[in-house]
Amino acid sequence: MSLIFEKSVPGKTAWTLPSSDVPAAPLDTAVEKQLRQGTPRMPELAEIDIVRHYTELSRRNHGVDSGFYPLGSCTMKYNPKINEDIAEIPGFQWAHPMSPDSFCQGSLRVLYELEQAFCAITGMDYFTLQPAAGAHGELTAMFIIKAYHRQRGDSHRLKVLVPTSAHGTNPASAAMAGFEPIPVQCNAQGLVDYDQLVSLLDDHVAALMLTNPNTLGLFEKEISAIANRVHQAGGLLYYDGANLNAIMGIVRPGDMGFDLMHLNAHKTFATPHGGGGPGAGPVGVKEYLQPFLPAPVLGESAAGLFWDWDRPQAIGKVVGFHGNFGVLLKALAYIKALGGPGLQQVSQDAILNANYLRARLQSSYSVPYSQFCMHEFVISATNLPNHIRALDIAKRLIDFGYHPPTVYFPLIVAEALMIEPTETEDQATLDQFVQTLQQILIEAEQHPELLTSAPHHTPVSRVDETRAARSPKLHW
Amino acid sequence: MSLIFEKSVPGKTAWTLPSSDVPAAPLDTAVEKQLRQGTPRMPELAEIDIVRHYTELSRRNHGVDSGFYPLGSCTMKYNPKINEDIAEIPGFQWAHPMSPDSFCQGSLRVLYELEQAFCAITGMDYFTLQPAAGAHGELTAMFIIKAYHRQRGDSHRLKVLVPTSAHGTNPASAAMAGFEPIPVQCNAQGLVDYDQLVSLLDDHVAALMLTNPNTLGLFEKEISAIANRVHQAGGLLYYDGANLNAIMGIVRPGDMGFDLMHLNAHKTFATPHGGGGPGAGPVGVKEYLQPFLPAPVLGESAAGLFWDWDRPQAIGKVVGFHGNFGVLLKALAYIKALGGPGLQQVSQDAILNANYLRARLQSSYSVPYSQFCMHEFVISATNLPNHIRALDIAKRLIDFGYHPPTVYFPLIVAEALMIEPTETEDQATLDQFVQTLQQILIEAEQHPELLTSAPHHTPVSRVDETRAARSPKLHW
Amino acid sequence: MNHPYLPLTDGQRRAMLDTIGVSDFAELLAEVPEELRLKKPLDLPASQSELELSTGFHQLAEMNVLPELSFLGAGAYQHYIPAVVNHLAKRSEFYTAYTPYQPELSQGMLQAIFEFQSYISELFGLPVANASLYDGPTALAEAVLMALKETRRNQVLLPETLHPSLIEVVRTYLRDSGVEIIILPCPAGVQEIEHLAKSLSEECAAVVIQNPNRYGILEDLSRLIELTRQAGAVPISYVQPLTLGLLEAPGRLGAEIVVGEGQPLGLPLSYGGPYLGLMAVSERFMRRIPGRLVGETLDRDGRISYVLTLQAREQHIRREKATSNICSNQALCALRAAIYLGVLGPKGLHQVAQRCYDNAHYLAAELNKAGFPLRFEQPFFMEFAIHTSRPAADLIHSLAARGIMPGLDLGRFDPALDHSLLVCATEIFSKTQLDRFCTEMRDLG
Amino acid sequence: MNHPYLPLTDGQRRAMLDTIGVSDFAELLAEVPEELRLKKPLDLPASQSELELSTGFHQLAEMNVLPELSFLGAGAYQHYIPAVVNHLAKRSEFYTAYTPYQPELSQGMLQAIFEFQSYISELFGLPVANASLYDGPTALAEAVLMALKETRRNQVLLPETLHPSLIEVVRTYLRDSGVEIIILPCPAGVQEIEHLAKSLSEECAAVVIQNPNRYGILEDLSRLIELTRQAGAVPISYVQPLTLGLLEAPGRLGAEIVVGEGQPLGLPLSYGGPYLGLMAVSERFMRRIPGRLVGETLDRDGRISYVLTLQAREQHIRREKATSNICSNQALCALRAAIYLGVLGPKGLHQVAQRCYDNAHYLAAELNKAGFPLRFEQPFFMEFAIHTSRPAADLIHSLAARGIMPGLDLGRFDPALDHSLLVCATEIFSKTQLDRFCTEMRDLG
Repeated sequence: MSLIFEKSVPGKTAWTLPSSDVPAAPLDTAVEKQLRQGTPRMPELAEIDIVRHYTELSRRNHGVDSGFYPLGSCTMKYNPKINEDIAEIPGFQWAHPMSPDSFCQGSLRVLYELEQAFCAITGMDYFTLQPAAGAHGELTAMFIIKAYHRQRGDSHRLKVLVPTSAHGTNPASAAMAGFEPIPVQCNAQGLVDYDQLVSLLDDHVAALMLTNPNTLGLFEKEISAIANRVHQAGGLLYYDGANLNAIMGIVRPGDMGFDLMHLNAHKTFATPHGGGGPGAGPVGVKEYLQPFLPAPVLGESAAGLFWDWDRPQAIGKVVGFHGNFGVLLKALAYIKALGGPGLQQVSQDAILNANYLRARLQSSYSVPYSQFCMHEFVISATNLPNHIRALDIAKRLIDFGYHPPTVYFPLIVAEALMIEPTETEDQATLDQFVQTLQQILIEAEQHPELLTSAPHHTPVSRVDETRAARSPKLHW
Repeated sequence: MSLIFEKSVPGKTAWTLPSSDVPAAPLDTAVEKQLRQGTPRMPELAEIDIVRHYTELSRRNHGVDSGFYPLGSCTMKYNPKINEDIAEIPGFQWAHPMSPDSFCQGSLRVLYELEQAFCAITGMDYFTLQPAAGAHGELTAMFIIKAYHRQRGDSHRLKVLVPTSAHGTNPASAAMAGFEPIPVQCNAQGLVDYDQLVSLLDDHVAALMLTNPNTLGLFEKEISAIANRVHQAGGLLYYDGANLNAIMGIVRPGDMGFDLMHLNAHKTFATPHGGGGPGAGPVGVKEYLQPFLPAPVLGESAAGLFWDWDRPQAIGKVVGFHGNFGVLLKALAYIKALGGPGLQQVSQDAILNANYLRARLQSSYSVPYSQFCMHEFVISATNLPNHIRALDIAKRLIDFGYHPPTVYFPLIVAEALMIEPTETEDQATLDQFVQTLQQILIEAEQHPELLTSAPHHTPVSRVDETRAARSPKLHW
Repeated sequence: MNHPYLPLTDGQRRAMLDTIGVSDFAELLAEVPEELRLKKPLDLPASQSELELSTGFHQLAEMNVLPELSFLGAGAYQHYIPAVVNHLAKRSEFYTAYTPYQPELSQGMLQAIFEFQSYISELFGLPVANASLYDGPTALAEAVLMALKETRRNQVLLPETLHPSLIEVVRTYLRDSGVEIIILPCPAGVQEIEHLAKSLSEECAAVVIQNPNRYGILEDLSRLIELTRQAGAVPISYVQPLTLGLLEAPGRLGAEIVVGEGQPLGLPLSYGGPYLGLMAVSERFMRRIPGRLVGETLDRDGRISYVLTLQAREQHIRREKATSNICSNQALCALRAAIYLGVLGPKGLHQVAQRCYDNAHYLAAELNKAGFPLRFEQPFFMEFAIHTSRPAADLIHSLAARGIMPGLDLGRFDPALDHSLLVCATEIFSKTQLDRFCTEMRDLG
Repeated sequence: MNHPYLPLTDGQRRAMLDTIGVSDFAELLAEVPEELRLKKPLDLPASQSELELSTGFHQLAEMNVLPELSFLGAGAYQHYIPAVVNHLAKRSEFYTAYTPYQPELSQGMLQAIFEFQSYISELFGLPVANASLYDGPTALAEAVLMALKETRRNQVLLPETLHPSLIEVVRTYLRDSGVEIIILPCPAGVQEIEHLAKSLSEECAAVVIQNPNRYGILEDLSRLIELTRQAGAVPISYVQPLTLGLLEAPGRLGAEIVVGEGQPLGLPLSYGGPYLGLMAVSERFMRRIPGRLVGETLDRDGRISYVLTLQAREQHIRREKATSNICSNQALCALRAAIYLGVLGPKGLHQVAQRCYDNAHYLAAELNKAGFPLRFEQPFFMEFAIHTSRPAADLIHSLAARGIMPGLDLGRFDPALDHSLLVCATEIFSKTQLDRFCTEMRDLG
């Protein structure tokens, strides 16, 4: 469909402003000098044009409300509608981030309650809610780790161990904070190679980054031993909370020996991710790391909650204001809706759904690891007939109304399809999905072109990604 | 797609209620006696199931936001989004209709301002906002006419003249109020046959119902003469406001000699009709009919606005409370957004769009009347090749993303397609529509099966209406 | 003129006039007699920007007094509306559509209405429910008209325990029709069986029973229906649909037409509208029922699909011979009701009804302790009348100053009841809130 | 356990465990060491119903004080948001989607972001805009990192006229990196040309100019950029995007990286987030830019389509060698900004900027008459600092009691400015409102 710019007709307008009785100010010479030359190339449209344009765009997009979205590692669960309404309460929506604290006691209370809830869920002692996304939380954590070692006179600790199965953000965050990421291999069971890990531990190691369950959906059962060895070596244990949805009410990072962690509000706590964001990546730490949290932190006095800026060891601010408040608010509403037993059931159902899918698929597809999975699992689309690849299966799934699973991640499994059903799907949905995947296997045998030419019912057919990158056209 | 009932899984829930510390009341014997036996057959679903069900249903529906909707006589114009937000302001949304007037001054002010605005636009002296829809307004008006003649001792006036081109609601409303509708033919110009009309006037005539422009989109230019003759004969002149969108700021029913009228808020004043309703059908009258308006009417005193119930000649209430307030509120917002010149431009653009489409189509399609039209016009799909009918054209238009025009109305034109573009479409949309209609004509010649088998891209193909009526299945 | 709602530009207008072949717009008005044309601009305030609209209407809304706690019911009820109702009903494919005349393009709305009909049919216990009418009272008026036509009788019995606006609207619809409306006095707050028995004759076309009635009291519905049927009249039942979470479907008790006000099913109070007229009827009224009906059928490929059906009843086909003049209904409100009922499910429906019942009975008992005895010693559901020592109108103003709307001054309908207050307690109240109300009443009463 | 968010029923759970072949759920946790398992329930309040949630959060929201008139800006601005922005961005196909990894299923969001990039590219005057970053300050930090890598220099110059949080976030990102951050003092409220000239050396990788700056003052942007370029450093410009309705695109003045806070483009204040980091860069930074990029391409049938592109920069491909670790961005906020800019169009953008300018200048003149002179005698845009005879903090509390938030106490950043107030006037104010503010200031000041 046409770009909005192509729909422009000079003279149309969708904008109104009250007529003003404020006198027009003569432009200052400074402004005169900087005055924009020419009119910016923006569309001129009436309100109906804009409404139809975006309505049509929306109909060319798939969300959780449109159907099953088992995108592994992204935890595409249902986004409760009440949370959207709560975030639109004017008292929240129009609170200014620079208002004096006494004006914002409601917003501060939301943040305070959320910190408490996150501590309870994770076993951490303190949280900062500033980081705007998961990767941002990782980066914040890396800054904290750096500050911690510096304060101990351990500034030479510049190595961060990262399993090869880790999300790409882990090594990237470590590097961005000035660390050297060191890969740790996985063993045949899909878990961290303990021996290699131990062999890498020395007094240059700042931390180990780990997600547990890992990106294969497998629980790192040696976690206590790992934690001990890392701590003995003077390193810190960092928990990538991307997979927190698997463990609420079951185990806590704080109890597994992790020193700090981030979590993803938009994954585990059901806040909409809106086509790529916003998210929120709060960082939790144990007591001894609390001095390094970004300033300000929330304090409580007789006069109420306040921002405490007197934080000499803080790593500094990581965002302009207080983090993605609107996202955090929804996370708190979600937690309150479920309560403790509800969150535990969330994780249990996520695990049950994943194991059910895994059990039903393992007769048809190759499941590389034999143990029960947690909230997600990986199948490997190798040795399929007619050179069918994971991507073909993914694209063919689209024809049946599904968003495909994550493909080609984690990198350690060939032709990986990473499936995370989440707890917000029921058995009937999973059964239909299994049936579809089985049918696709038959098609792969009998009508492979159905797969290689898929998808068939989408507004566009398979797009040429190479062409896009070869001669980038990035704007109208 | 499945019915929501078919998706039910016992044990699911989408509903929560706070736990209560109010003691459970023992059921009274009277209640015991009336207790429901068995559980009602309603679905048990989780929130996500409901959300996906209605999201999918919505995607199987076409609205103005989805594309051009030139449904003649229904005035499918753009529904401004701000009006939806205004109607959701809690102060409006939670005002109770039985609250004392002093609690509802805001709502009363809205109604008062709207009455004033309607008077200004129509040239009537007073309005009631009670009627819930256009046909309901017609019925209310018929009751008023009846009360008027009764009060004058003219109870024998039981005939109501209705042109054959009129909306079906006109004769139905007259009949429902106990009148005998008498058809008046149209002449070759598509206008009321003046001579026949005059010949029907006698002292049994209660009123003439007329819409002007009429349902052919043609202006009844003899209206002054008609009004004189009807009045001379002791009858009243009733204006069906369905076509008010054609005349705002141009002519006024009150100035054309009409004694009373209704208007359709959801047509002329852009309030959403929501798949068939709600609407609002306010009725305006000249001074001498004011005593008969439904009670209560709005009064103003030093203490503010109030409902005046002391209306001995009133026809009585026509709805439970005060009419479709939420709809009326949006109508007022629309009027305020446009102001007087804006509303005039609305009608001018509606007329311009209709005449433009008419001019561009008349080389391809039969246009039965030669004069310029007002806001809509009728083409006649007669003499098309391969026995193609108006319905086929309508169904084929669906394939191109259009909602078809009204078909087979008015009844006086064979194979009628009644096209009302409204003012909220621009030239480009109209040009594309013309091009499509021209292409369809070529298809009718060359590939008639494309038309007779249309639509092709909808969730269902042409449905069997006869089957539905033969053995009605009206519920799950 | 440029305006956000008017996409035509002056350039387009010019070009279009050229295409039409006229030199200016006025030429298009050739058929409109010059002397009729408006000579001055419409007398309306100037066009407002969206910002002004928003500000202005917020100011108007603030002129309404919204109490913190309201116990006002009397035909319009504040129930909790789950968030999904609005999110889904506000999908623009629904709310910017018209009546689903073209089924292939309207399966969404048609199926939603078919499902709505199924809910109403089930709740009311009758096989044919329509796609909605304007509101409860107009639905009742249509029901009465149907009964009159079907029985060819000429008299209607209306107990005094009907909500006043029900009686008023029926009166309006029947004025001058020659139909006799008999109002049955009910001094005890219910329709007495014996009195109905005495009043029934072979002239009676219909008896209307509102249950719970205007005072929230439960009528002896089964027996009233039975008597009515015995007399060959049509028993019409009028309901608050949420009470049917506990109470038997009137159709299963023998009512032949059941109507009601659907506002409690997910619609805001909105100062009285848009609401939702509910109607279900027995087989014999299927071809008389007013309003739209959605039926199931098949498409050319044999797929189940939905379509407006039995249109031969309707005005656009039958004109003056139609069963009713109704055209617009309240489809969007029906959609909301369907979503609401889907959220409730059978258990939720029962729970809401039970909670209303419990809350109302707790409140009545506490108010009694506080010195406000029941006005009628009759079984009630979620509304009840209490006796007040001060005039109810005074009490309302005193409590309003403390943020509470205590209910309806029954003196508005019946001067003899000017020391009576009709109090409603829905599921939205906690015990704390009910207790607060009682405390304030004790203080001020 | 049944819960609206959990569609599995106990029956399904049982059947699924059977299919898996375990007798109870605990068996699935075989790999989770027993000693690590949580022995007690999570220490959280009980589950709340939707009604309780709604009530509870409304109560929390009421604990915030919302002034009737607020002149607080300082990095977050209250502009009017047209109704369509929310209506469209709230379409669930948009907000319940993830990053558009599967282009065939995501053309809606991809095209919307491509259009967003086009707007930003045009407004900023640079060829490559990304799909958004977290917020303005983090976008600036990323910009600085890019400049450091590209120039392989090791020093950054930051004028004191940058908003404090910009300086703070850049400091956080560069701490311990070995990069030297030099803060340039600006006692006159602007970066003086001569002082920058003196400070620039061959070590400098980037100079950041916020325009209008932290005091709302216009810097001499062209000359500062020119000087920076002459020194071989990267000129980075930081903008409030709505000012670009009047002001020249910084890219056209020579800035090589332009970043800014996109909140003014249709996002509510929301206590500081989610906001919208904007970034556009010159060609040479195209393969260094952090974040997602949407590019145009063709599908197999030759249709124009959109896809995430140049992903080789990104962490999920390049891991530790990525240009940034960014993964999530603020796509939904970018969508809102695109809709907002579409509503404005070129004329609306100019109008908003002009109205902000006019309102601010009228207000400054009136406040001056009322005894509050400008703190800096410099040209400003829509924000300005005034001198107050009482401490600004006191003044704020006095005015707040009358429903007005007069601005930011500049003493919060700089104790020397504790008698200064930073006042912002956007397009939302009428003359009456501005006059009311001046009157109240005169009364209390």
